[in-house]
Amino acid sequence: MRKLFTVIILIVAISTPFFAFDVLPVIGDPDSAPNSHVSDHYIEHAVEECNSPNMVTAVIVDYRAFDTMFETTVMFLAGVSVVLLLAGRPKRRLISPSAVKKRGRTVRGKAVYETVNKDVMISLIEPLILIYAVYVLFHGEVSLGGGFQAGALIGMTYLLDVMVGKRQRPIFNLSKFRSAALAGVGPFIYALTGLISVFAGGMYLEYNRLPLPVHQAELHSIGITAVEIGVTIGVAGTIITIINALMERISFDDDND
Amino acid sequence: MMITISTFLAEKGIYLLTFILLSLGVAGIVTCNNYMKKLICMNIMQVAVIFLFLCLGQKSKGTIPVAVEGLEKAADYINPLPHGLMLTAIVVSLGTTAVGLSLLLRIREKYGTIEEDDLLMRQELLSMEERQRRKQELQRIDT
Amino acid sequence: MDFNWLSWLPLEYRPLCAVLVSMIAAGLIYVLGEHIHRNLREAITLIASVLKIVLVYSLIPAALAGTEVRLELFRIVKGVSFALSVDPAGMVFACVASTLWLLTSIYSIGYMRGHGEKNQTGYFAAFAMCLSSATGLCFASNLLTFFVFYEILTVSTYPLVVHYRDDEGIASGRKYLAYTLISGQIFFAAIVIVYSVSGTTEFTPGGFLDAKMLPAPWALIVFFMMVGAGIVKAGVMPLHSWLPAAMVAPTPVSALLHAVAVVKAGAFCTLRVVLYVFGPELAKSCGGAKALAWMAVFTIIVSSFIAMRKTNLKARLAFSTVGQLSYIVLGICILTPFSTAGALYHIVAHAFMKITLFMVAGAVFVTTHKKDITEMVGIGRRMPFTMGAFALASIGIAGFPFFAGFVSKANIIFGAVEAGQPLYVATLIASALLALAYLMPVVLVSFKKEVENPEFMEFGEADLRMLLPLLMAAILSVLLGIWPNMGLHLFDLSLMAGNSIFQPLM
Amino acid sequence: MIENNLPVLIIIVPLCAALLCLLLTGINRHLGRAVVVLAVLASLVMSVMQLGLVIKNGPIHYAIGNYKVPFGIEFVIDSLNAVIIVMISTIGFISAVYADHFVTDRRPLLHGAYNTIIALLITGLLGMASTGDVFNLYVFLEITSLSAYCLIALGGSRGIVSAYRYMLVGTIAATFYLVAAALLYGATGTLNMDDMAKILSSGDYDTVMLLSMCFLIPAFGIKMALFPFHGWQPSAYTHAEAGTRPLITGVMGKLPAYAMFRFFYCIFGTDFRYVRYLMLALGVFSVCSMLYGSLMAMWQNDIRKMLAYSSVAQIGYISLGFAIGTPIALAGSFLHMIGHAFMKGGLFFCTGAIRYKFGTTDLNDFGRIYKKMPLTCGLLTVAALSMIGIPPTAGFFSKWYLASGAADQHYWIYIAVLVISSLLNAVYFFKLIEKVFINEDAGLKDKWSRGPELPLTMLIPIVVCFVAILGIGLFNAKIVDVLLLTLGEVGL
Repeated sequence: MRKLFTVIILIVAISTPFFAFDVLPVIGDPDSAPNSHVSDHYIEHAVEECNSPNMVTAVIVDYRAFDTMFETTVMFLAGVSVVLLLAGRPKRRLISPSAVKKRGRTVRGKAVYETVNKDVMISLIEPLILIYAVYVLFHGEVSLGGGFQAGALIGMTYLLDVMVGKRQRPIFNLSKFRSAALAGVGPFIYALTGLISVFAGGMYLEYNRLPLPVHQAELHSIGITAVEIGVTIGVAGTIITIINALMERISFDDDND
Repeated sequence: MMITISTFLAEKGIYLLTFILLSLGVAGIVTCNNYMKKLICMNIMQVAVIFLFLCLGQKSKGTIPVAVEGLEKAADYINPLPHGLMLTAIVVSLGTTAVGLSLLLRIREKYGTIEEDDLLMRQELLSMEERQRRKQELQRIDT
Repeated sequence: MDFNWLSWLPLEYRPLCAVLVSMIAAGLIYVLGEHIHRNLREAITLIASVLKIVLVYSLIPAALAGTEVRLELFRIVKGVSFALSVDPAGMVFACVASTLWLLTSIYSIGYMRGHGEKNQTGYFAAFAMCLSSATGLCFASNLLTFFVFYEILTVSTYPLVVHYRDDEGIASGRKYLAYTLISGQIFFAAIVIVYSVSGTTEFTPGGFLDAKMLPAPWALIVFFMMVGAGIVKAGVMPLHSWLPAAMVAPTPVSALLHAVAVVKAGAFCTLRVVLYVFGPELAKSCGGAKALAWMAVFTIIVSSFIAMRKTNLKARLAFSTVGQLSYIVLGICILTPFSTAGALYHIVAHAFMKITLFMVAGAVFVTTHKKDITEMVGIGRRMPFTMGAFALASIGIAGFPFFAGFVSKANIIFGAVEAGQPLYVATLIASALLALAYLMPVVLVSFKKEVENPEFMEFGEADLRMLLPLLMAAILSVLLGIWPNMGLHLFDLSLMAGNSIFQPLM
Repeated sequence: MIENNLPVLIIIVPLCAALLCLLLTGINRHLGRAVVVLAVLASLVMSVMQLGLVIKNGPIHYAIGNYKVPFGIEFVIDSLNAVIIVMISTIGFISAVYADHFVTDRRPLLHGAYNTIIALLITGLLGMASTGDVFNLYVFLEITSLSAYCLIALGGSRGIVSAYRYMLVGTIAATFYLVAAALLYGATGTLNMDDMAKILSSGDYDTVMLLSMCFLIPAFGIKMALFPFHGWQPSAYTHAEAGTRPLITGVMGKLPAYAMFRFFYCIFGTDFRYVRYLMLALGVFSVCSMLYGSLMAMWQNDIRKMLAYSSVAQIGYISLGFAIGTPIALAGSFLHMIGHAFMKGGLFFCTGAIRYKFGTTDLNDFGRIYKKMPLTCGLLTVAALSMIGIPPTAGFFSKWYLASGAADQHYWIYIAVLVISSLLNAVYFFKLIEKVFINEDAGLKDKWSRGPELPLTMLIPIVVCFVAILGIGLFNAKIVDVLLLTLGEVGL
């Protein structure tokens, strides 16, 4: 039954492109439909309309900013879901260190990550990553980069921190609850940026209408930056939340099965 | 004939690959017995769609869509829209995978297995036990 | 009768009020029933039934005068209004239903208390709901409004059928639902088709469909899809078997089913479909009327024979109902003004006579706990009034002159003669004799001199709350025979309905 | 200001509540939930205002960021989705009120997260209903699905497995949707629905429409649990978390159906070459769905499973309307969408209430439960009758429109299937009514102290559903008028 199903799927799927021969555009054709209708507008007007040389950034946080807001929300949702799903205590009890000693095996013992030099990590590499994250965040509209990457970097910093330091007490000291709340605040900043322009009499997420005393072109930059900050906080919070939720459950003794 | 095939491969061959990737993913989800493998196949499937979208945005002689002095024509940059869209799709697939993995963790904890047939058998056993217990309870109430 | 004092309520709102009054009563009884004293609860029923009678009777002058009373409340679906209107045919049924509700309520109070029944609240609520929908049926002026009330009637009768909540009750409840819901859904499909081909659902005397809208085979199919709902409820064979099964319910429920609302609703539905939707011409040309008439003839004869073989009094009466209802169907299908008037009047006549019979059966059961005819030897000596009423009603059912049954049957026979159908005439006369054959033995047995069963000596006459209604019903059935137009002009109304249908043809 | 931005505010307000819910729960245990409930109430009020505006002034086009139409994301609110948004926010509000009783773990983190996910589910549903952009629809679809996976997984150990299976199948659906979107984007170069419809009708795009149709039918079929794609649904609906089950079962299946309508009737239009095949395929699926769902429901002993299978059948009614395609039949489907949301939601509210009070969902335990819970059983009866299609409840009228649409197009077989399916419905719903009112008392023990029937917050949803079922039934002509404002132009 299943094999038959697979064969059918494969046949259908492989034959689809032959049927779609006329339908799909030639690869790399500059005049094909997806490359001409809407995208030309984005390429030609992104700089003047959004004040952002990076067109992808212009698309995701300005033209289609609404999508990205919900994308961040999806991140948040995933974090909350993981927390909610992994809330219960693990059933299996951890093997106690004394038992380990007795059996003479390194079941839990000193993991590789605990051998890393803490001082180098904490005082040198982590600040470096954080600085880089901030750079990526604020440079997103000009060149490659953006909120997601920055958030991911901050999350990675936390991961390093957790791995290097003692598991129970990381330096950031963000509990599951706090990080999850933080992950919610990020998209909220994003939503709020949109709401401010509504209160100022514009449409939702209309950066032109932000009530700030700066030049029109600057407003888009400010709007994009505000939104990117929201994304960063959201992503970082989510990653930290997931790490926290997982750390509670991981027992590092999975090698026995 | 050869020319048609080579033209086809040159112009649209990439779509064939993405569709094969897609169908491998779907087939894997349907046929694999192991839930983890199913999850991996799910990711393969999503990646296939991402490729498909990115193929649509490709332009020969186009550069990355970051505005540079001197290049102002639309033909000079590749299409930024699919990239923007796929960023969203990637994040969504990431979220789905996160939820899937945590579900898997719970399944593993509860049933001790992530093989589908094994799991279904255990579920059956559980519900049979439940029914048995219920019957006994009812009998106790009757007597 | 003078209803001037009611003039503050506009004429067109009265049908709606008549429907609502018992619906509100049903709601009140269901919600408050368990929390208030039972006398208070029964008072709600009685007050509602009196109000309903007043409202319905007050519409008679308008119906007689032929003034149009019509209320369009809102659109029930796009293109069709929820419309209530008063016409002679509906008026006849409404008068019967509302009058008998009062009698049955008084009787059921006596019966239910005398018998110590459980779940009386649900019983009275469902009863009121049934009557509400039956009144709605009478006044509904288009098919869809009609169908709404028809289905409410189906559903609200269900709790009455399963009243005892034992296995037998559940089984007969299921049977009842199976028959009525299936036929109802088919009715629904037919309504959709009719609406689709004709664009209207408004009842018109003489019908609104013609052969152009429904070509030959379709006309017959749709005819039977629609009439099916009516004849299932009216218990025309071979679709009758839910009716005897529903006998497990308490006797007042049987009385309601058989005499007041449900089977009459079926007969009324047949009337509406044949004469107000299809019209005499299409019904005749598509062959549906003839087929239906022969089904009715078959039912009349066979049910009488079955009735003779039943020894359980209620079962015998049930089969008698099956037969008598087919008179109405036959009268409708003869398709002449007189037979139609006769059929309509038979709704009245049969209602009063059959309710008497059932009330007697119930009264006997409550007083003596006897169900079987063979056990009733000599009971008439102890309960002379009760069994006297039974005798009167039996003679009426058989169609003796000066009884209500005579008026209606004579009209149907006139119609059959007029239509040149001697076989129908023969059937009607034969069935009258058969009716005597299965009902008179009960009377004779009960008045036998020697009392076989010594325990009868302890019983007296039935409880007054049961005796009064049944005597009234018996007396009314005699009076209506002598004076068909008594008070309510029911016979005139029936004639008017018959004439209005056949007017366009003449 | 509010009036001009209604379409987006309806979505943003519950979103903000969801995002802040965890933070507020940290401040005060009840604050988070209160904010979520108030936000959903606010969007209910706004959606009613929006419906009024749409009826008065015609469709609202709301361009987010004030970009010209094909470049930015646009919300299009016409009379169809205005009505559906009102439906979603009503059910969302009552289930947000209701759900709190089923939270077992009241640690602030979990309690807050639970409310967050409910609010996000409502947000996603509202977004799916209002968006006019193909890709935006995907994002909302995923938000809805992700929160649904989570809520289903909260329903105990079986819930986890069903959530996992749903997740796999649901992701296939989402991916197929994306493939279809890619095909359409590749052919038209735009993502805006109106723009896409304009381009598709301007030239010869029949092949691409056929191809994307092949992907869209399974995609939406899976998400709405139409017959051959329904595999995930019964266990997922059965084991979903009790408090939000009404929302999941009542509303979640409807939105993919709505999206399907958007694609097939608003984007593809009715004059493309393969529309007959599309309608035939949909018709076959829906007929199978109606019969199979009802037949399976008859054999179930667990009320939740019975209702889940009955959902398969009822979704068939909705897609049957799409398969018929006249404005009247489409209005019937939409009426059924709205009505069924309240019926199924109401039935699950009752089931949840019974489980809350007595801890059972086995039909055999329901004997004469009406004495203990008269109001709940009143709704149970009305909703069951509505499912069967007894007038004057909502279910009858949607069936009427479907059937009269079918009669206009001479699809007699569809009328026959409608009749058969409602009779099969009658079998199992009268079984339920029989259990509730007639069968022997099973001697259930009340888990809570003897008091009123239910807490007030659980009675509100029950009363609202009761009123809604009868109200939609009695005033269906008004609703259909509103629906026909839009449907009159897109149907056959």
